[in-house]
Amino acid sequence: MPADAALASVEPTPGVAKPDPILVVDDVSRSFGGLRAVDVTHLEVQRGTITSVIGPNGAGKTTLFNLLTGFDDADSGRWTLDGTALHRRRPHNIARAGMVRTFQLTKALSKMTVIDNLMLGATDQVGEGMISALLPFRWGSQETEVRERADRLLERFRLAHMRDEYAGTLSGGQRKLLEMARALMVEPKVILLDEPMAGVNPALVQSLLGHVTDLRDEGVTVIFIEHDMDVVMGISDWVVCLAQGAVISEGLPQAVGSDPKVIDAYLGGHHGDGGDL
Amino acid sequence: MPFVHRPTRRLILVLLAFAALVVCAPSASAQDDGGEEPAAEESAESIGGRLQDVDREPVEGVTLTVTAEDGSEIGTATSDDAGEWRVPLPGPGVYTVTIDPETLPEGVELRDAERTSLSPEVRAGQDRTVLFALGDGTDARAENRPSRTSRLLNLAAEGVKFGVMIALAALGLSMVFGVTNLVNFAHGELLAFGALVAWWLEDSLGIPLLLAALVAVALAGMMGVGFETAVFGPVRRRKSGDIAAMVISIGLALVVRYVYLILFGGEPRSYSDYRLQQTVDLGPLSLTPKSWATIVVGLLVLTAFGWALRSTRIGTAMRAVSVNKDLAESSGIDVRRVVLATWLVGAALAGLSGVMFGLAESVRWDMGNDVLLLIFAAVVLGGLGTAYGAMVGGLVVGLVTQLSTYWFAPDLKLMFALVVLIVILVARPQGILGVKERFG
Amino acid sequence: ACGDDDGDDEGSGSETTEAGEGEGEGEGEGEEVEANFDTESLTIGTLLPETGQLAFLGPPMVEGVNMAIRDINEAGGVLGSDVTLIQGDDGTDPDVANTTVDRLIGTEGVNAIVGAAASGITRQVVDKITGAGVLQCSPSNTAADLRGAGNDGFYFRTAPSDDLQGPVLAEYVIDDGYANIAVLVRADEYGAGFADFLVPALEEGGATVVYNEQYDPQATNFDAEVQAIAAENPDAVVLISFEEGVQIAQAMIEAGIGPDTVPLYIADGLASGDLGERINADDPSVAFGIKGTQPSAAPESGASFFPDAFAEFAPDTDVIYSSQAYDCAILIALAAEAAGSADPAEIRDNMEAVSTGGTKCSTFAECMELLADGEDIDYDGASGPIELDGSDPSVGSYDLYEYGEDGEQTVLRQVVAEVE
Amino acid sequence: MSETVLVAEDVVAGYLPGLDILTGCNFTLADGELVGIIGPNGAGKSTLLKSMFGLVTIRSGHVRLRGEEITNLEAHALVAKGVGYVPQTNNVFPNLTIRENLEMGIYQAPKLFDERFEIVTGLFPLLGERREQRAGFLSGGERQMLAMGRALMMQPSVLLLDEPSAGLSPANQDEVFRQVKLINASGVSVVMVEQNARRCLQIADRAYVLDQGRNAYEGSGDGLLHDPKVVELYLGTLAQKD
Amino acid sequence: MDDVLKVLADALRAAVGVQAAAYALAAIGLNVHFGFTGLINFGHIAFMAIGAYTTAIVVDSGLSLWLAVPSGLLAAVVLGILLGIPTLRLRADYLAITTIAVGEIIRIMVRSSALEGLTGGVFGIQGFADDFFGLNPFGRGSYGVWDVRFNERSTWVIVVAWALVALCATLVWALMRAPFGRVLKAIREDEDAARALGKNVFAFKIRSLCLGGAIGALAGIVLAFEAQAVVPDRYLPQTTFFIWTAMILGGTGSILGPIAGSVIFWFIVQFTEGLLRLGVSNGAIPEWLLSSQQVASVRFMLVGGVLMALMIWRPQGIFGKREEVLIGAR
Ligand SMILES: Nc1ncnc2c1ncn2[C@@H]1O[C@H](COP(=O)(O)OP(=O)(O)OP(=O)(O)O)[C@@H](O)[C@H]1O
Ligand SMILES: Nc1ncnc2c1ncn2[C@@H]1O[C@H](COP(=O)(O)OP(=O)(O)OP(=O)(O)O)[C@@H](O)[C@H]1O
Ligand SMILES: [Mg+2]
Ligand SMILES: [Mg+2]
Repeated sequence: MPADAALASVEPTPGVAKPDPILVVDDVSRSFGGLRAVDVTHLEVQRGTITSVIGPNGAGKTTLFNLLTGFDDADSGRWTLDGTALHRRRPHNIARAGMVRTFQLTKALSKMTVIDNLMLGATDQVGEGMISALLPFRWGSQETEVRERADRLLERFRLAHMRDEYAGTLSGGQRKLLEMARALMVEPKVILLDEPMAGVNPALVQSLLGHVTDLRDEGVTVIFIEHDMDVVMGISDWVVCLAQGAVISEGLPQAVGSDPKVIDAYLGGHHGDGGDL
Repeated sequence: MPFVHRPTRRLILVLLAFAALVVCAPSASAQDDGGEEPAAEESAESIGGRLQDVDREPVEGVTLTVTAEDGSEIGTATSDDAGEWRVPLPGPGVYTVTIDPETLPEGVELRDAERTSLSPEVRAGQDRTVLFALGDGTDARAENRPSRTSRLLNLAAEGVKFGVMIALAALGLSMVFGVTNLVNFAHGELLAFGALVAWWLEDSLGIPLLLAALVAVALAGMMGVGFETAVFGPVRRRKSGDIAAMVISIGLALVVRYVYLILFGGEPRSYSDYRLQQTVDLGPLSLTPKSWATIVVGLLVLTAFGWALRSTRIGTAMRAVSVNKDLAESSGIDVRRVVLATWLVGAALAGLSGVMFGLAESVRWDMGNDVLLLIFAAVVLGGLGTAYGAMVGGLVVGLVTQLSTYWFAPDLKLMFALVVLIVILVARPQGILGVKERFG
Repeated sequence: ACGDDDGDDEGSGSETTEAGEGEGEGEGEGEEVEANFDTESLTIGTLLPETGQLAFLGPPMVEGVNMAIRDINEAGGVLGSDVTLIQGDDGTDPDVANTTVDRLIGTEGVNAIVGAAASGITRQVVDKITGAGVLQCSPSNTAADLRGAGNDGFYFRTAPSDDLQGPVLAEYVIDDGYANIAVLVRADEYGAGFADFLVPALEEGGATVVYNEQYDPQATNFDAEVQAIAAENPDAVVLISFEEGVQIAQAMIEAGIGPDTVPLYIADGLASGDLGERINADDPSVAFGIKGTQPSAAPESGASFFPDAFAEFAPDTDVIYSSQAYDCAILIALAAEAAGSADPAEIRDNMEAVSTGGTKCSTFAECMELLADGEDIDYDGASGPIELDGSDPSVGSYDLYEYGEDGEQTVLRQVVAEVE
Repeated sequence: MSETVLVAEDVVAGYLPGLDILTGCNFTLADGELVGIIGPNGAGKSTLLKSMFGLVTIRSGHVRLRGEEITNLEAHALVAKGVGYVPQTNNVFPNLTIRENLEMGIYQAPKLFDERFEIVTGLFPLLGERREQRAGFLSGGERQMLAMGRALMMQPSVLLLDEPSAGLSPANQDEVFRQVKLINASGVSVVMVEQNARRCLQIADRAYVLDQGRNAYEGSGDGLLHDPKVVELYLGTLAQKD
Repeated sequence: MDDVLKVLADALRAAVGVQAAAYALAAIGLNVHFGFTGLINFGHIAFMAIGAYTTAIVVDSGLSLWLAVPSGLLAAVVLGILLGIPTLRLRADYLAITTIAVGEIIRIMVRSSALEGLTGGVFGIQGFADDFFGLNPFGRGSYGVWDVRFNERSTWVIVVAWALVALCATLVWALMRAPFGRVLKAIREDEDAARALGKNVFAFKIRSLCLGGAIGALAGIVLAFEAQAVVPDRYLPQTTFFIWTAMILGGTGSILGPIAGSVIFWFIVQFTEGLLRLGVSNGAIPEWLLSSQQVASVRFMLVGGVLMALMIWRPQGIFGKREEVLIGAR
């Protein structure tokens, strides 16, 4: 995968400035009791790239996502999306500002059909207003459009055969797919994926990755947490490694993968696929 | 409002004599009819009264003047040796009676110095009585009035008692909810069951209350087990859902409650043991022995169960079952047995609470339904699924209900408990002892 | 404030009649269409609390009506045939009461309904019943502002309203010479309505009301109220309650302000003649010092046979409002007989006539004989002389009683209060 | 690999009435064997484990444990017979502390708790450090460790694992696979459902490929790993570079 | 046989009567809360109370009916907002208890002597519906089919009530099939997911609370008009439970469910009583087994029993989907 040329020249040091950052995070911290779960001094995410976030279990990756998307309140810190300050904003505002996330523990809307799950994601739906909901002619055509878009996504995520089933009947992996497809319905500028590939069948992972790179090529900035180093190495333009809440290393995939700090904290002795047990 | 008050017999005098006899028996002396103005015979209406000092001794020789509405004087009277006076009236209407404070004997004063005249309406044929309250210049009412602090303390003690009873039931409810996810609207009926059975055992079999209570608590526990085996267990196995189970509990509550009504009737009853006890003072607190016992036993039971739920293996298993039955099964926990044990204990606690309510209040067929909301409030206040939470919640509910009456009208006391519930939940959405779950 | 209500209601009551003017002409044909009830024979329905909060009030009233029906039918019935009784539950719940009314009026075709027990329930159904042209007679609605309730004068009651009893009780207290009075009433129509007349009467008579509170009828615990009363050191306490009064009295005794130290005055809602036993079954003498008023159970003029007969008819049943219920049924039957028709409108027109002016009679059989002779009768009933004036008895006859040292209740005298 | 421990024959099972998820699955596990199950998402892998473990009702077919019929036996009874199970999701008690979670892991033999606790916290030091913390606060990976720890507590003779490595960091994944291998080496028969199919096949003696509720392929771990059809359909080519 | 038919007619009358219509309305409102948005509202009676009281107060102060009813609805909306702001952050089961509490607080407040000037305290307000009955187009007579007949007064209320039911059901149907309804359902399933997708969950919940509350208020107003009275103690929590029962009997989250549920509920209430009374009066049920005074109690037992049986046999209700229940139950 070709790394974004703009990043090639960026120095691989934690907190380094990017040529065209879309997301800029400053001094974000969050503690639980005595545990400092997140403590990020400075982090920039380059527009239109795939940035992977890796780090040992409990490093604070999910918590960082929670903070950035407003689902948890930071003890301190600021962050901006395209120059718009997003700290202290409610989650739905952040989503509307163009930053959408998925959940590590999936949140399928069980008693809604798969297609409805997806259609929900579309933003600026006229028919969501209470008055205009009563006037079908105002939202009818938009609804058709949304449905078509949803169907295309279902097709891509191999969920088309489950289109009219209750989302509650999906298997664990299928829920991951649903979760990601639904977030894409929002048509976000930045999408935060929390371990979207965990538990997904490897054959499918490949096609999903294709989808993720397509997204990037369409101009969406993708940030995702992933533990599968094959995936990380395969598609990331940039990798950030978190440990104990702080960024310990960032850089091009190869550079981070061979950073001794990362190997020590995260990869352990069996780096890569050498499962020779 | 217009009405006429016509004593059909001269019984009033007998009554007055009787009243005097009742209130100050030693000073009772045969009264004769002399007290009544002869004019009363002829004229249909009269106005009169009897003057008494603080010791309810007659006050003699006080002058009273009766004037009509237009200010014209109708007549005057002086109280006789029985303290009585009466003035015949020309007809019905509003008259003003004025007492002459000057004529009051030494050491006797009007309790309310301002209130020297009264203007009652006298209707056709009525012998109206009015009352001038006399005192000795001291505020008699203030004398042995309890101090603010002692009242507050006593209210607090009553609050603790009430709270303990609520908490016992709440703990049971919370346990059953925790383990089965059932919002059990029939929990109040378990409470009533304890009270009613204890009453029945005591009343018709003559079993002493303490023993009856033990049996009743045990039977209430069995009833809980019955609920589970006959109703909620099968429902859960059919995977009917929590909401359906809740509605079923509403139905069950109806059935059981009306069985009580048929079997026990609608009137409230009380236990005959420990009825009408004298209060026992402990420092500034004065409570009846049964109240003390309720508080002590209740707190002991609560702490014991709170501890057991936190620290014993079965307690942990109950909490485990409460969040994830499948995983509990997978851990080797016999979920059915845990559920049964929970019902047994939860219902027994409700039964105990019921007996205590019966002791402190009364035994009624619908008593459980009456306190159910407070029990729910306590459970939620403390934080669902926390054993000590139910206890704290119960105490808060109890204290607030009782203490609020110190400042506010008593008919609003339940409201205050509920207002506090909302206020606390707004500040702490997970309840007082509840834990906020992590997100994501 | 209650006085105001009074006025308003009378206002709207008359409006109703105005609004119903259009029906005026139609009334004749209306009777043809309203064929639900039979005008040839009398069917009486009950709408009494067999379930719900006031379930304990139900049995005495139901039995009262039962006994009346027995007496009526033993004496040959009305209009030549037996009176039919259809029972119904008011559930102390407006929705239950409403469906019961639908059933009674719609299917059973009753000509008259005895009930409801609580004033609040009556308010919820009186329009429906009277609007359908069916007669309603409540044995126990004491709310003063129900006077003339409903449409077209179809509503009656045999219980005298609180504006009569309140002042009677107040004067009882004042006659006894108690100056500082604590008043605790049930916060519902009964208690609050009573207090609205009791408290002004107490003050007018020279007493000071040192404590005047209402308790929530849903509350089960009265410790706080009792403590507050004790803190006021009153000379006497007035307690207007239903059954829960027993528990309040117990709480007072335990708090050291039992009736033997601070006289306790009660009213009809708690009166039962065996209060001592209910407070303490082992020692009824605890009731010593309790005094109070109640509508006369054995009025001097009237059906003095009733208490004994009722005790025999329905042993182990409370007596509260039983005589009023009895009278409701008897009055309806007599009015139907006098009218010569079971048409509720005609019964309505004769209710006053059979209860006032004319030859006095106090049993159904006796009255029937007089009617047969074409005489104008004046039924003096089991609950008093019942001189109906509009919807209400114009006089209330009250027993003033007290409990002696042996815990026995003695009636000291009767007081008749009249509506002007 | 002599005696068969666990056998499932033509198992038909499902959640909703009228809709079978497993449409006739067969499965055998021999004594001391490590068997992998792989397959696409929604194939019914978890359902198969659950039905063998008595958590999903079997509509037809049989499950036998050492020859004994255990079809639709309640799970806790199976635990008593030495079967252990780690679910794929919801595999810790969030309202219990870590220590209590582990305590529940060995519910039927409380006496052994202290001893096993030492062993498990030795493997996952984090669990020991934060023993009094509520499991609900743990991160996804931390929970997975705890779930694995719970399974190790009971030291069963047959262990059913549903995606034990999901969400773990590479280092921890290695640890899990190493542990599974060790457990298996100590004589425990293990069934492992994995999406990390390569790693799974590498350590498995035998493996099943499940698709749409029935067996699609079956063979030795190595065999399947190199079967081009299996690779294309189920393993993907992403990680094949090495 | 005739007797049984009479009982049947009775039950049918109850099933189409004002109570049934009002419960249907209330249940439709509750269904918006619970069935579609997942808000466990146990204080629905508060909306009925506030609607009825406001309407009564406005009419009683001499203003027009056409002003009064909208103000009743407006009051419900205001209550929805006031109730929502502090409580909508709560967990579902906490919300349940808080809403009962709010219902009780409202009831205790309107009956308190402090507010007697406004609400009539324990006495309530009477005789305010003359204008409403003045609009009655039905001439004197009885209307209906077979033995299920009503007089013109009841007919008028019933017609109005069922028209409102139809109107509200249509309104809810139109809203729920639109994207608006989709968001509500999403909130019911998982509000965080909705939030993450940019939906202002709080605003939607408030809207749901207000909409359902206003429909509930309409039910309260209908009942108040019917009775020509508002009395505080008719607004006890018990009624909310019966409305829940009706809703769940019919099936939550469906449009027709609440209506069918309330019809069935009232049918059962009346039919059981009718049969029992019939049995007792014609001797089919011997006196020693059941006295006539116990009939009402036994009726409630039967209602409870039938409720349980229905819920056990068909937990999803008449119009609900069994799958949805099963998915929820895992
Ligand atoms: N609400 C909370 N209370 C206490 N501790 C918490 C809470 N939320 C998170 N933590 C702790 O903060 C740390 C960071 O958690 P986080 O979920 O962000 O990790 P992560 O990097 O996403 O790990 P994983 O890769 O395992 O998902 C963990 O140690 C976790 O136990
Ligand atoms: N609780 C449930 N209720 C209804 N249907 C379910 C339930 N759980 C699973 N299913 C259905 O069963 C099918 C198989 O699910 P299962 O969880 O067994 O798949 P899996 O092979 O484990 O997939 P994954 O690898 O994604 O975990 C799914 O497609 C789903 O439709
Ligand atoms: Mg995480
Ligand atoms: Mg699975």
